[in-house]
Amino acid sequence: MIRDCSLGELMVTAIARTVEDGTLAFHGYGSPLVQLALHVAKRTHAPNLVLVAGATYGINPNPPFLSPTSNDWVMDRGAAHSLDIEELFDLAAAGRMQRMFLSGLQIDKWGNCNVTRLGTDRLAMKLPGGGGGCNLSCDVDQVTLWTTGHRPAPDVAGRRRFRLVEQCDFVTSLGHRGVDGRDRRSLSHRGKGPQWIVTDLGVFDFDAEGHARLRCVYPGVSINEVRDSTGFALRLAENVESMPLPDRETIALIRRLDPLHVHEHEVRAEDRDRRFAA
Amino acid sequence: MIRDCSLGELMVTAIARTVEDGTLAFHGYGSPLVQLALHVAKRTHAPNLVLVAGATYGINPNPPFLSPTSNDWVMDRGAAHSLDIEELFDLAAAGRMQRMFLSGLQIDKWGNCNVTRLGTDRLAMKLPGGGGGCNLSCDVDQVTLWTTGHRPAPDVAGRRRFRLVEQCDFVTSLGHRGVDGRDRRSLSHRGKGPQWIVTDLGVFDFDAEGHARLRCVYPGVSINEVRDSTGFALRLAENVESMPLPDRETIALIRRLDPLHVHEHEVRAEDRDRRFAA
Amino acid sequence: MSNTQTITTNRRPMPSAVWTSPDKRRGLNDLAGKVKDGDVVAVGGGLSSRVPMAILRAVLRRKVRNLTVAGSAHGIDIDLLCGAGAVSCSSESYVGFEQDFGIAPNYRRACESGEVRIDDSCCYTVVQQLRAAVAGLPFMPMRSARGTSFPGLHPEYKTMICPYTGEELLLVPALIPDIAILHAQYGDAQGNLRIEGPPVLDPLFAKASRMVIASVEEIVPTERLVELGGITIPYFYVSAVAEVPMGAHPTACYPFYAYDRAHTAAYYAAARGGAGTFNTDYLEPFVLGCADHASYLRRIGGDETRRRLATWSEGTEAWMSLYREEALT
Amino acid sequence: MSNTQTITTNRRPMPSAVWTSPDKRRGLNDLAGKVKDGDVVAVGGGLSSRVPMAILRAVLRRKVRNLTVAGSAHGIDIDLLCGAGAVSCSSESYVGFEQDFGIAPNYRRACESGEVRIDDSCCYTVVQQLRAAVAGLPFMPMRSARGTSFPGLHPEYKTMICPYTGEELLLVPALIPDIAILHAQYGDAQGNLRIEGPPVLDPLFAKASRMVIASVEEIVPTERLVELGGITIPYFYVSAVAEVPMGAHPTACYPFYAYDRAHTAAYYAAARGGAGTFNTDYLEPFVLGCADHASYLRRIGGDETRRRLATWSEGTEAWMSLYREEALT
Repeated sequence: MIRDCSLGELMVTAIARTVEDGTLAFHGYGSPLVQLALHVAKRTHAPNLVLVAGATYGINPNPPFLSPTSNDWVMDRGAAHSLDIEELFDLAAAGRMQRMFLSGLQIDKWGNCNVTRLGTDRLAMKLPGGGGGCNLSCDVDQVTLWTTGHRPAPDVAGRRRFRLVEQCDFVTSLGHRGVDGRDRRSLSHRGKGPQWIVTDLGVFDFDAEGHARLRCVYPGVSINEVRDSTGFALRLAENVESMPLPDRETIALIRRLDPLHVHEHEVRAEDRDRRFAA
Repeated sequence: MIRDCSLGELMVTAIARTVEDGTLAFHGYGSPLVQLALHVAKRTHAPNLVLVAGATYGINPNPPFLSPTSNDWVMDRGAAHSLDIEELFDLAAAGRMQRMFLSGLQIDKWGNCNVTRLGTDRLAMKLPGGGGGCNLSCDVDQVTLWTTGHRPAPDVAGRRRFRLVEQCDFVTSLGHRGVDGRDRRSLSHRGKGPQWIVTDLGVFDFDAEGHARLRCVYPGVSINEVRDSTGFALRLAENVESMPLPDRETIALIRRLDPLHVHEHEVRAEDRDRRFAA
Repeated sequence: MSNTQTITTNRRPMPSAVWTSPDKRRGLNDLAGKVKDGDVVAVGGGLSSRVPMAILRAVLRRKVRNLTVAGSAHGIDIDLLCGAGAVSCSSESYVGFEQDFGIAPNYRRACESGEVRIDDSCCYTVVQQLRAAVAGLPFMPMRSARGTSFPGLHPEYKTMICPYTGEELLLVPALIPDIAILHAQYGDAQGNLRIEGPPVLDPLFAKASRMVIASVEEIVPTERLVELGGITIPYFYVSAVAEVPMGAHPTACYPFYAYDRAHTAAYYAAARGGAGTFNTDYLEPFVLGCADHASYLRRIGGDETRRRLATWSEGTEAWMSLYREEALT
Repeated sequence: MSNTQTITTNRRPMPSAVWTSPDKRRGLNDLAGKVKDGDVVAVGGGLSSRVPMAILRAVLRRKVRNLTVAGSAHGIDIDLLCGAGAVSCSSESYVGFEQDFGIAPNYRRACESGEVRIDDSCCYTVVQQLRAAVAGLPFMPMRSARGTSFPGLHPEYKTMICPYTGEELLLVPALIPDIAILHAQYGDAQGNLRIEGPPVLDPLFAKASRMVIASVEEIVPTERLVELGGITIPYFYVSAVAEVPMGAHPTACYPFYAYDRAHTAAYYAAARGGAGTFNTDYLEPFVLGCADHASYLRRIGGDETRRRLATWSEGTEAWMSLYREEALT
């Protein structure tokens, strides 16, 4: 009997809700929360979703379990067809990919993400790089951002390094205003830019200026806690709601889809015990 | 016992001799003489030829017989692999296709060909069009031109319309000087332009200026007959030789490859009885 | 955040982004109804193989007009459309019957009378233009064609000096057909298509066009497509599919049937006889006068013709005998 | 015209136009010998699958230096090359171990020390640059990347105003790797390659590079490649091929073996321990200290490891058990 859900399960549900039926959506690699979210969406409210798997580019696969890495034959089992990498990116460039999901070690108030490097003048830390995120952030119609590191943990020096920052050190993927402050509309990109940020504390949307704006919080999370965890001046939606929790069927579905708990790798150790009543 | 060969067989052999081993060559469609020439080359002096079939884009096929049209499964039997149309043309554009074969209802002294339209100001006759010949004439390293209509037959009005002309009415494929007289080198195309013209009377090469020059004649053909059949002022190589005839094995091979005599469709009715001692 | 399952937002409409309906099976006439007067049409297959002739005949029965046809190597398809007066512009690279029969008579007449605007193209130019469409770009650069007469025919081509090499390059604009008309051997209800043999431009047409309609010899379960060797064009590009056996006749659709050379010879004789002869000897009896595809199949000899054209698979001798000169008489 | 069989003429040399030798089988060291100091290298496969690890180990044993690596999504391959000091510039889109282990330790160290120049790219940018090479063009246009920090990192990118739409477009130059290093499941003596599962960038790498070398799990007759479902990369792109079973280990090469997560965990622990630990715990025992691939296979547990990694095909439970946390200890 399912009585509660974990933070990961709550985030999977929140991400899944950003996926619309009858569209084509793509999850990248190294992102089991998003992989699960697409499978949840496809099996609940979006049966006609064209689900393209990251790394394998399988179309509508039915993986028997989630594997710990993305380019594994586990992940395209049941797909009748797979795209080539160039076809996948062409679809986005031609305006046929409706949603993609991006994250960053820094996410700024305009929804820019940085997964390339920390430090501006001097390199403080080399990050893995963005894969195709740069291109897709410009081309894909709608983008959902997500991070499990909104609440900054103190680093070894006791310093809290914000995940949601005023300005990214490097813009790997484009939000609503680019590296020189240019509005993305003036760049004539196809995509409309980030629409949501799903974090470990709540969900943001973006206001007319393209600035992130808190839209809802998870049960037990206060707006002050969000403000205290955010590196830019917090903007609030008119009505900051409480995030509706997933139903038991959805929670059961997630557990069935990820028997190895691969998605827990994405959740910080101290958050793995957070529970929300279902 | 093979005692002689036909004009078609002689031309197939002449075209085959322009094909070098260890290269990639492509025959288009509607050109059984060239199809046969490539198969002859591959089975005699050029075993390492990469033979790409026109229309099917099969690699090194072994057709059981020549079919009357080019995009027929007959033509790619035995090919372990076929290219996509875009890959075929990319190979040429990247400088990896060493030889292609082109023809025209007009071929001018610079090796330009016209298969698009007769008439300059006014349309006198719409021809089928050049397929990919325009692109390939620019990109492919070496081009062999051929025609079975060098000796002009009088038309219904009794007028002789030259096949080898001073200037094409429309340049479908590029020779050594283009439509405005520009040298092809100044256009920075990859290909070096036409190298040979194989006709029903003999074989031309091109001089340093890029002008066609008679290099050899078939047995029984005089230089005067060639001059009389040519619409531009005939230039001659230092030594106009007589075309060496195919050996009996080659003739037998051609007959084996084309049991339906499809290549005879390319030869004018009045030339089908021409015979050369083997 | 609302309680509804899906977060909605102010989306601009994306009519043809992807086609996700789980059942796209339609009748041949429904498919033909998607082709509108004035459309830029990409006809699949090539020369004498896998050409969507049944759809084209259904389109002609609907008296569609002023089509622009764009593609690479064509024959009876474009000649028939021209002969029925449906075409006002041809941007094909080739329209003819190869050395087998020669120049396309209806196409030639329509061009020479001025009814059809001559807008000839070349295969790689078309490939590059379709690639621009597929990648959402306004144009593609290209090396070839400069120096020939094609740029003079196409004021929409532009040139640029390459900022890397200083060379002149040709720019050709994106070609986005209004509709791609395809015929495949196999498809499923969702619209996945499997093409056997040369796909020619069909995959590029499918990706570049605003809409794709396809007839197939057989609609099979998706799993069967996988068993047969895989999907060539995935369903989300395809808006409607119809099961039309012999849908490519008289062109070939292996492994089902070979090229009907005898029928094509009869077509050619009618077309070469002039507009009147073509109308009475071919267009009426085989196209306009056939109520539907079933009538056409009866007219061409029904199961007997079907069996005859399937004999290619019995061996080289049987295959050759379909193409012997004697078979034409 | 001369009497010789072939008409010869003044041809300019085209060293790598096509590779037509009928037998390209070579040893692993011969393949590795094709990689030269300073080469721009395209490494095939992606993340934890079908990465040509055996060739890379053989390259490292030859002490090759100053490589530029260019491509899309990488992990242990680039991290190992960096850890062995073979890389001076990285133009990859991603180098990491996903959520499974995280940041690539050797790559990070080499970048942060300045040993490796950070020249990061993005997947579609790389695709467009390779496409330019494949089509013999100096550049390709692209919409995306403007507004991000990438153009600032790449002075070789240029912009242009589209003559059709007035929009600004980004131009990215052709990427022509000196050598593509691939691992496929199957190949034949002539160099035809068959890749099963996601081909990733391998076909584009093969067409864009000056030279292609490939290891395969099995060299089979050409007909067998056709039976298995067809050729992915035709022989004329490939200069040399070696049969190297387990040649992608510790990445996966299905259907032969799954990803060796336990070996990768040990690798990761050694790499995270710093340059010294990595050298003693991994580089010496598994790469530089192995005389050849056979020694490496013995070092990783020989047939037992091979059998273990092949158990994925026995069913979901067996497959899952390879990836359980318990399997790491």
